Amino acid sequence: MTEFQILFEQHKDLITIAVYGTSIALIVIGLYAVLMKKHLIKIVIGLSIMDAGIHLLFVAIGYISGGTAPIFSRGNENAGARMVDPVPQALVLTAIVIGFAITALALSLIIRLYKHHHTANIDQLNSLKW
Amino acid sequence: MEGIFIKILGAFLTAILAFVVGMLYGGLRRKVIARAQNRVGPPIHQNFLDLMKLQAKRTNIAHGFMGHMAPVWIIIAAMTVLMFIPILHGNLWFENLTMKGDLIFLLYMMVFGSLGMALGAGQSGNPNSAMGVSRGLAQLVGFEIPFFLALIALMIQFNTTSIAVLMDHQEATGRWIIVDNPFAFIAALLASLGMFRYAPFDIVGAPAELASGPRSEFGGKYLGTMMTGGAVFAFIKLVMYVDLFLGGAGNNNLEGLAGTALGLVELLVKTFLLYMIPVFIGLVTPRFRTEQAIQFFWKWPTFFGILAIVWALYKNGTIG
Amino acid sequence: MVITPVHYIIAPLIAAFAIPLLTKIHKDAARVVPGIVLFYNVIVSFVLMKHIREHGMISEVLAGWQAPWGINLVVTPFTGYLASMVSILGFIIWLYGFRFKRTLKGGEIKFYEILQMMMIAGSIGIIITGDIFNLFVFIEIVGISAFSLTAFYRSRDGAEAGFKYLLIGGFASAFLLLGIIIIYTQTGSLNMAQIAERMPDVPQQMKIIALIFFLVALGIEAEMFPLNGWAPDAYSQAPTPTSATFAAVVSVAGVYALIRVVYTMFDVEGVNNYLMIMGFVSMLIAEIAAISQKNLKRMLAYSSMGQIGLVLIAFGIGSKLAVFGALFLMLNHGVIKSLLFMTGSYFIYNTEDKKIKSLNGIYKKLPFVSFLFGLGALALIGFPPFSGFWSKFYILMSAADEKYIFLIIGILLVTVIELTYYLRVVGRIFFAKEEGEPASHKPSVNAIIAMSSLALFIIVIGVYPDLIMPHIQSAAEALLDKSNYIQQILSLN
Amino acid sequence: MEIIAIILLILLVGSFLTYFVDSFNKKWTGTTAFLIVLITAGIFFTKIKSGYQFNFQLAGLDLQWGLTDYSYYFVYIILGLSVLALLYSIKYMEGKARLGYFYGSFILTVLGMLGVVISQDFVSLFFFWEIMTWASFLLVIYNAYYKIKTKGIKYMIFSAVGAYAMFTAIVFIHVHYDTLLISEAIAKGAFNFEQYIYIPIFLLLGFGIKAAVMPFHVWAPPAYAKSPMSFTTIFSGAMSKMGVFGIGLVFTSFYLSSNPENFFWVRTILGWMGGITAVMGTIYALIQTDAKKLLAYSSVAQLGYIIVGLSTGTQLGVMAALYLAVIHAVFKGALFMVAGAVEKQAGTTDMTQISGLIRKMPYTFVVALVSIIALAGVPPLGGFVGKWLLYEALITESNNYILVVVVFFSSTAAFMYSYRFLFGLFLGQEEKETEHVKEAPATMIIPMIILAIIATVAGAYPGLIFEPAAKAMQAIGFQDVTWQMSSLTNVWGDTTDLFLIAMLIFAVFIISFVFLTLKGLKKTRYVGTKDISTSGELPKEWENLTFQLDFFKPFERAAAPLYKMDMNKIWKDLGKNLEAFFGFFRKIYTGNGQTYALYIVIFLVVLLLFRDVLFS
Amino acid sequence: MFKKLIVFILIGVIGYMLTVTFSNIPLGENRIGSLDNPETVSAFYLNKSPQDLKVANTITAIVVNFRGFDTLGEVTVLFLAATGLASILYRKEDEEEEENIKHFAHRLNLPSSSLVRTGAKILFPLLLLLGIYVFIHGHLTPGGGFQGGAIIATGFLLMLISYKGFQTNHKVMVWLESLAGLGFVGIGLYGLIAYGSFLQNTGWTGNLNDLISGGLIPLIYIFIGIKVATELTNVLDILLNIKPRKK
Repeated sequence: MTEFQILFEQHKDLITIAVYGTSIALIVIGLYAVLMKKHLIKIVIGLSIMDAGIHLLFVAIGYISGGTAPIFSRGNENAGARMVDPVPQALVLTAIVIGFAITALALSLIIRLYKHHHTANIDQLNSLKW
Repeated sequence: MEGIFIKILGAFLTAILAFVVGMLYGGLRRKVIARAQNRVGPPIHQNFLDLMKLQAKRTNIAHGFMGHMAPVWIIIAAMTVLMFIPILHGNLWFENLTMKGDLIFLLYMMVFGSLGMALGAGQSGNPNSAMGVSRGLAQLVGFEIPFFLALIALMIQFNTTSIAVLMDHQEATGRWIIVDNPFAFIAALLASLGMFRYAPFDIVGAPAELASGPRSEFGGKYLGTMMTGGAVFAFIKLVMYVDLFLGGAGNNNLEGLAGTALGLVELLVKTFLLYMIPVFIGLVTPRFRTEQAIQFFWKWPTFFGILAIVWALYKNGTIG
Repeated sequence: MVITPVHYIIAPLIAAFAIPLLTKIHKDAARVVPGIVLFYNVIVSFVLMKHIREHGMISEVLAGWQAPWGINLVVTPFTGYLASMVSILGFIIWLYGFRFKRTLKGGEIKFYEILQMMMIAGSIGIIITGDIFNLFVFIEIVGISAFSLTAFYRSRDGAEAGFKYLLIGGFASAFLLLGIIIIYTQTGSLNMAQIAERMPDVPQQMKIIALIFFLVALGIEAEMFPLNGWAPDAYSQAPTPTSATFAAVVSVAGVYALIRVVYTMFDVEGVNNYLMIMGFVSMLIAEIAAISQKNLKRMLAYSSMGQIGLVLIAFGIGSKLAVFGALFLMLNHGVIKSLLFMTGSYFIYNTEDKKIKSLNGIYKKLPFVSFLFGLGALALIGFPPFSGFWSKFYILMSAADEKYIFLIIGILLVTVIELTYYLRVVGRIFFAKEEGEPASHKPSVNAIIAMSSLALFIIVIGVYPDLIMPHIQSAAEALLDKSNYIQQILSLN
Repeated sequence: MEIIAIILLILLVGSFLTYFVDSFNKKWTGTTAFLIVLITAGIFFTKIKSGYQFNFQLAGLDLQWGLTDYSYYFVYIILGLSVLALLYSIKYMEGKARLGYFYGSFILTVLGMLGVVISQDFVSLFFFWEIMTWASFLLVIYNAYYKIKTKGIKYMIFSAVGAYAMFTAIVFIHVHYDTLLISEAIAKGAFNFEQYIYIPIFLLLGFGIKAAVMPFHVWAPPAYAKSPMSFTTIFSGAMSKMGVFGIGLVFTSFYLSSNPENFFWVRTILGWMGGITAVMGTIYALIQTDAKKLLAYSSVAQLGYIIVGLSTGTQLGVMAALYLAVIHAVFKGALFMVAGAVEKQAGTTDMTQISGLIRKMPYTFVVALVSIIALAGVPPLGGFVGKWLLYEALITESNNYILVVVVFFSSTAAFMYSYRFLFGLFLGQEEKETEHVKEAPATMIIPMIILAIIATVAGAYPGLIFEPAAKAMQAIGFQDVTWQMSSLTNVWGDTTDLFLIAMLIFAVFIISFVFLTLKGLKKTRYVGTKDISTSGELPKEWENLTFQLDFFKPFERAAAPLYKMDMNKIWKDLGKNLEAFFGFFRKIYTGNGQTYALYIVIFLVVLLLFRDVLFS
Repeated sequence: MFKKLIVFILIGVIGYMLTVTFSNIPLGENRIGSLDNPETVSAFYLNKSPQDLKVANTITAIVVNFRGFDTLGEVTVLFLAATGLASILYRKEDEEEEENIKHFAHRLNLPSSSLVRTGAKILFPLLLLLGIYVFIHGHLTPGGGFQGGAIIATGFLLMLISYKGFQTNHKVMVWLESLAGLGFVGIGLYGLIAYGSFLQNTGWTGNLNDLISGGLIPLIYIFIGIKVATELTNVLDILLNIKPRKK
C-alpha cells in the first residue's frame, strides 16, 4: 500500500465528496451559466465548464484505490493489476478534443453573430421563431 | 273495343262537364261577390261570353315559344288530372283512369299546369308576371304542406294512397271521412283557400298592382285557354275534396241514366257548398302579403294537419 | 479487395483529407470527388446487402480485436437497410447539389462538399457501428458538419440557427457522455452487444438514470419534442441539399441511435409507451406549428419533425408490423422530404424569397418542378397510389392490432392538419394568380435526374410495394431479434 | 394479365398520355381523353360481366377485385356519365389553360371511382377512394384562382376527415373481425350497430361526407360550383354516388341482419339527416343568384333524398334511392352541362346579369326544360318515379310521417328554384348584353340531349332502370325484388300506371298543340320582350324591366328562421378558432436558444423526477 | 427572477440526481476484474497492451490501436471543425463587413510588447521541440499525438499573438494536414489489406519500452500529432485573422 492509498482509505468519504462534488458542481455551474447568462461567450464558457465537469467525472470513476498510471514503464512491466482503469482516460482524451471542436465552432459563430447583430446578447437573437 | 269507345266518350263527357261547371261556378262567384258588395254583377254566363270574345280575336300576341306553349301545358295538366279523378263513384262513364293513378301522382300533376303557365309568363319579359310567379310559387310551398299532411293522414288511416279506394271505403262504411278524421278536413280546407288563390291569398294575381300577375301578357286565345283551364281546375279541386272528405257522389242504388243524373246533382250540390266557403271567406277578408300567407299556412293549418296524423294513428291503432 | 463495411467510412475519409490537395490540381475536384465516393458507397451498400442476404449478418472487427474488445461495425439486415437508404439518398442529394456552386452565396465549395459528404458518412457510421462510444464520436462528426453547414450561408439568420443548433447539440453530447459513463461503470464494456448482454445485472436505478440521459441526448438528435427547438431553424437556414440531408439522412441516423439504444441496449419496461406518447406529442405540436408557417422551408422542417414523431410512435408500438411500418416510413420520409426540399429550393431560388406567399402561380414558371412538388406533397400526406400511403397504412394497422384506438384517431386527425397546410401550398403553386417575371433559373439536368428518380421511386413503390417490402421485413425482424444480435456478435470471437 | 387490371392500367397510362398529348398539341387533348374513356367503357361493358372476380396479393395483403350486380349498377353511372361528360368537355374546355392537367386528373378521378366500385376488400376500397379524392381535389381547385384557402381546401379537409373515418372503421373491422374482405365482413356482421357501434358510424361518416350529408355538406356547394362544369357533371352525378354506394352497402347489410326495433334510432337519425340535408340544400338553392351554385345546392338536396330512401331500409325505399341515384345523375348531369354551355357561350351564369337566352340557345333550353321537369319531379318524366317511390316507401313501409312532410316540403320548394333556374337563364327580358350569344356547339349539345332523352324515357319505362336496380338489390341481400316495366305499385296495392300517364299526356299534348297553337298559327304575332304592356304603356328602351334580384324575397322572409341555421358559419368559426389555438401553441418555439436549452433541462428533470412512473 | 428560481430548482434536481447516482459508484473501487481472465475491456487492454502490442503506455495503445477507429473519428472531428470554421469565418473582401469590424479592429492591430515578442521567439522553437518529443514518445510516456500537437499549436499561438505580421504558410499547412490524415488512413488501409482488418497492427512489435516498438502505433501517433498540430494552428490562425485580408 502506498502512502496515498492509505490516505485515500482513511478519508475515502471526504475525497469522494470532494471529487464527485467538484465534478457535479462544475456540471451544475455550467448548466446555470448556459441557462441564465445572456452573453453568448459566457454561455459557451458554461458549456465548456459542463463538459469539463463531465470529463472530470469520467476520469474519476476510472480511479482505483492504490492504482498507478497505466504505463508499463521500465521496471514496472508487470504492474498491470495495480493500475487505474485506462479506458476512461482514453475516452476523455477523445471527448476533450470533441469539446474543443465544439467550442471553436461556437466561438466562430459568435464572431459571425456579433458581426451581423452588433450584440452578443442571446435574447436579441430570435429573428427565427415560431 | 267497346270499352275503349266508352272510355273515350266518357273522357269527353267528363271534360265538357268540368268545363261547363267550372265556368258556371266562376260566374256564380262573380255574381255572389257583386251581390255581397251590393252590386248587380255580371250574369252567370258572363265567363262564356268572355271566352267567346277572347277566342274570336283576330291576332294573338305571343312572346316566344314558351309563351306560345303556356296554354298547352295548362290544358295537359287539367285534362290529365281530370282523367284520374273519380267524378262519380263507380260510374262507367265517369270512371276514366281513376284506378291508374294515386294521390301522390295527382299532387304532382296539379302543379304541372301552374309551372307551365309560369314558364310562359316568364318568357314575356314583363316584370309583373315574374313577380306574380315568384309569389305564386312561394305560396304554393305554403299551402301544400297542410294539404299534404291531411292527405298523409288519410293514407295512413285507411292504408291506401288511391282516391278511388278511399271512396270505396266511404261507401262501404257509409261514413264520410270528414267524420272519420275531421282534422284532416280542416287542414285541407284551410289549404284550399290558398289553392283557389281567392282573397286573402290573391296576391299572386293582385289585379290592381301586378296587372293580374302571371297572366298580364296573355291575351286572345291564350288567355281564353287559360281561363278554360282555370275553370276546369276549380272543378277538379272541388271534386277532389268532395271525393276525399264528403263521400263523393253517385253512391246511389239507382241504375243507368237516372243514377248518373242523381249522382251529378249530388256532386253539384256538394261542390257548390264547398265552393262557397273560400268565396265567402274571400269576401270578408283583406289581402295577405306573401310571407304572411306562407306563415299563416305554416301555423294553424299545419297544426291541424299534424293533429290529423296523430288522430289517424290513434284510429289506426298505431298509438294509444 | 473484398468490400467490407468499413469502406463506408474510409472512402469518404480519404476523400475528405484529399480534397484540399485535389482542389489544387483541379478546381472541380471538390465537386466531383464526393460524388464518386458516395456512388462507391452505394455500390458498397448493394454488395453488402447481397452478402447478408446470402450469408447472414456481418460483424467486422477493427484493428484486429474481436467484438467486445475492439470496435466493430455491424451490418445486419436492419442496419444494412438503413445504411443503403442513407447512402443512396446521399448520392442523389449530391447529384442534385452538383451544380450548387452557381447558386453559392456562402463559403468555398470545397468546404461545403467536405462537410456534406462527412455528414452523410457520419450518419452511416452511426448506423453501422456496434460500439457506444464510437456512436458518440460519429454523432459528433455529424453534429460538427451540421453546425457548420447550417451557418454556411452568409446571412445573419444562418449564424443564428447554427448557434442554436450548436448549443442544443452541445447539450446532447454532454448528456450522451454522462449516459455512457454510467453504463461503462456498470457493465465495464462499451460494446453494445455486450452491454445488452450484461444489462439484466445492472441495478434498476442506475439503468433508468442512464436510460434517461440517453433518451434526452438521442431525443435531441431524433428531433423529439420538446428537444427539437433547433430543428426548424437549422432546416430552414441551411443550404437546400443540407436541409434535405437533415431530413433524409441525419434524422434517420438520430432515430436509429435512439432505437438501437432503447431496443437493444436497455431492457426497461415503459420505454415503448414513452416513445409512443412523446412521438405523438412531437407529431401533434410539429404539425400544429407548421400550419401557420409563412416560410416554406420552415414549414417543411416542422413537417419533418411531425413525420419523425410518427416514426417514433410506430417504434413505440413495437410490434413487428409497427417496426416494419416505421422503417418503411423512414425510407418514404427520406425520399419524399428530399424531393420536397429539392423542389422547394427551386421555388426559393426563383422567387428570391422563402415566403410561401411568393409561390403564387409558380406552376406556370416551373411546371415540372411544381408537378414534382405536388406529387411529393400528396405522397407525404399519405395518399395512394404513392409510397407514403403504405407506410402510414401499416403503422395504423399495427396500432389497431394493439388496440390503440385513440392513437389511431389522433394520428389521423393530425394528418388532416398536415394535409391542410400542404394542400394550401400546392393550391397556391398551381392556382393562385401568378406574379413577376418568367423563371430565370430553370432546373439543371442533374437536378432533374435526381428529382425524377425520387419521384419515380415514390410512384413505383406506391403502385407495387412488394418491390421493397421483403428488405424492410427482414430489417424489422433483425431489429427485434435482440438475442440473435448479441449472440452473433459475441460468439464470433 | 387480368382484364380489370388492364382497364385500370389503360386509365392510368391514359391519364399521363393525355398530359403529354397536351404539351404536344392542345387541340387533341380532349379528344384523347374522350377516346380513352370510351375505349375503357367499351372494354368494360363487353368483357366484364357481373360476378367477375380477381384475387391477388399485394404488399402482403389478400386483395380482391370483382363485380357484383350492385357495383355494376354504379359502373353504369360512372362510365356512362364520364363518357358523355368527356364528349361534352372537348368543346367546353377548348381554349382553357392547363388542359393536360385537367384531363389527366379527370381520368384519374374516373379511375378512382371505378376502383372504388370494383373493390371487394377494404384496402383497395380505401386506396381508390383516396385516389378519387385527391384527383377530384385537383379539379376542384382548377378554377380557383382566388380564395384557394377556403374553397378547395374545405373540400379536401372534409374529404380527408371522411376518408380517415372510413379508414379507422376499416382498421377496426380488421381488428375485431380479422378480415379485410367486404363480403366476409358483411357475413360476420361487421356493420351491425349492436356490436361495435363505432365501426358503422365511422363508415357512415366516411361515406356520408362524400354524399354531402348534413352537417358535412358545406364543402359541396362551393366545390360543385367552382369546378369546371364538365367535371361537376361527374362530381355531382357520379362521385357523390360513391357515398351512396357505401351507405347502401353498409346499411343494407345491417338492417337485413337485425330486427327492425334495433335499428329504429339509427334509421331515424340517418333519415332525418337526409331530410334536413334536403331542406337545407333546397332553401339555400332558391336564394342563389348564380345558376351553378343553385344547381350545386340542389345536388345537395337531391342527395338528401337518396339518403332518406336508403335510411328506410325497405325494399321500396332502397329501390327509390338507387333509382334516384341514376336519375339524379342523368338530369343533374344534363343541367350542369346546360350551365356549362351557358357559361361558355354567355360568359357567366350569374342570373342577375344574363337572361332571355331562350331564343339564342333553343336546344340548350329544351334540354334544360326537360331536365328541370325531371328534377322537380313532375310527371311524366323520370324524376317523378323517384319521388313516388320515396314517398310511398316512407308512408307505406317505413311509417316515417313527419320525415315525409319534410321531404315533401323540400321537394315543393324545389319548384321554386327549378323555375328560378329556367327563368333566370333562359326567360325574362332579353338584354343587349346577351345579343352576341350563340347556340353551343354540337358536341356539347349531343350529350345533353342524350341525357334528356334518358330522363324522358325513364318517365314512361322506369323498368329499364328498375331491372339493374333490382338485380343490384338482390346482390346486397334483398330477396324477390319486384318491379314492373312501366307501372308503380306500393304494398297496399295502389298503382300508378306510368305508361298510361305518359301516353295520355302525349295524346293531350298533340291534340291541344294542334288545336290550340298550330291552328291559329298565322294569326299569331311574335313580339320581343320589350314589347309588353305596362299599365297600358309601351316601355322605353332604357327602362329596366328585369326582375332577377331577390327573386324569392317573400319566401326568404317567411322562412327566416330556417336560414339562421348556417352550418357554413359554424364550421368556419371552428376552423378559425382552431387555427388561433394552433397559433398560440406554436409560440412554444420562441426562437431563443436559451429557452430551448431550458426546455431540455426541464424535460430531463421531469424524466428524472417521474422515472419510477415512466419506467420500470 | 422567477426564471432564476426555476433554473435553481432545475439544476438543484439535476445535481441531486447526479449525486445520488454517483454515490452508488464508489470512488476507487476496482471494477476491472482479473487481468488474466478479462471480463471488462480495461482488463483486456491492460493485459494485451504490454503483451501483444508491446506498448508501454496503455492509453496510447487504446487510443491508437484498440479504439483507433474512435481516434480516426476524433481526428476527423478536428478536421471538420477546422473546415467548418473556415467556411463560417470567411475572409472575402467585403466592404460592409469591413465597416462592421472597424470598431474593434484597432485593438487587434496593437503591437505586442517587445518582452513578449522576444520571449516568444525564444520559446517557439523550444515548444516545437517539446511537442515533437511528446508525440514521438507517445507510446512510452504520458502524452502523445494530441498532447504534442497541442503543444506545437501553443507555440504557433504564441507567435501569432506576438507578431501581427506572422502568418503560417498556408500551402504547407494544407499539405501537412492532408498528408497526415491520409497517412493515418493509409496505415489503416495497410492493416486492412495486409491483415484483413482496418488499422490492424503489424505482427512485428519490438520490445516493450523501446523507442521503436509497438509496430505501427508510434507512426500513427506521429501522424496524429502532425495532424492535430496543423489543425489547431489552422483554427487559431482563422480565429485570429478575423480582419479581412487579401486572398
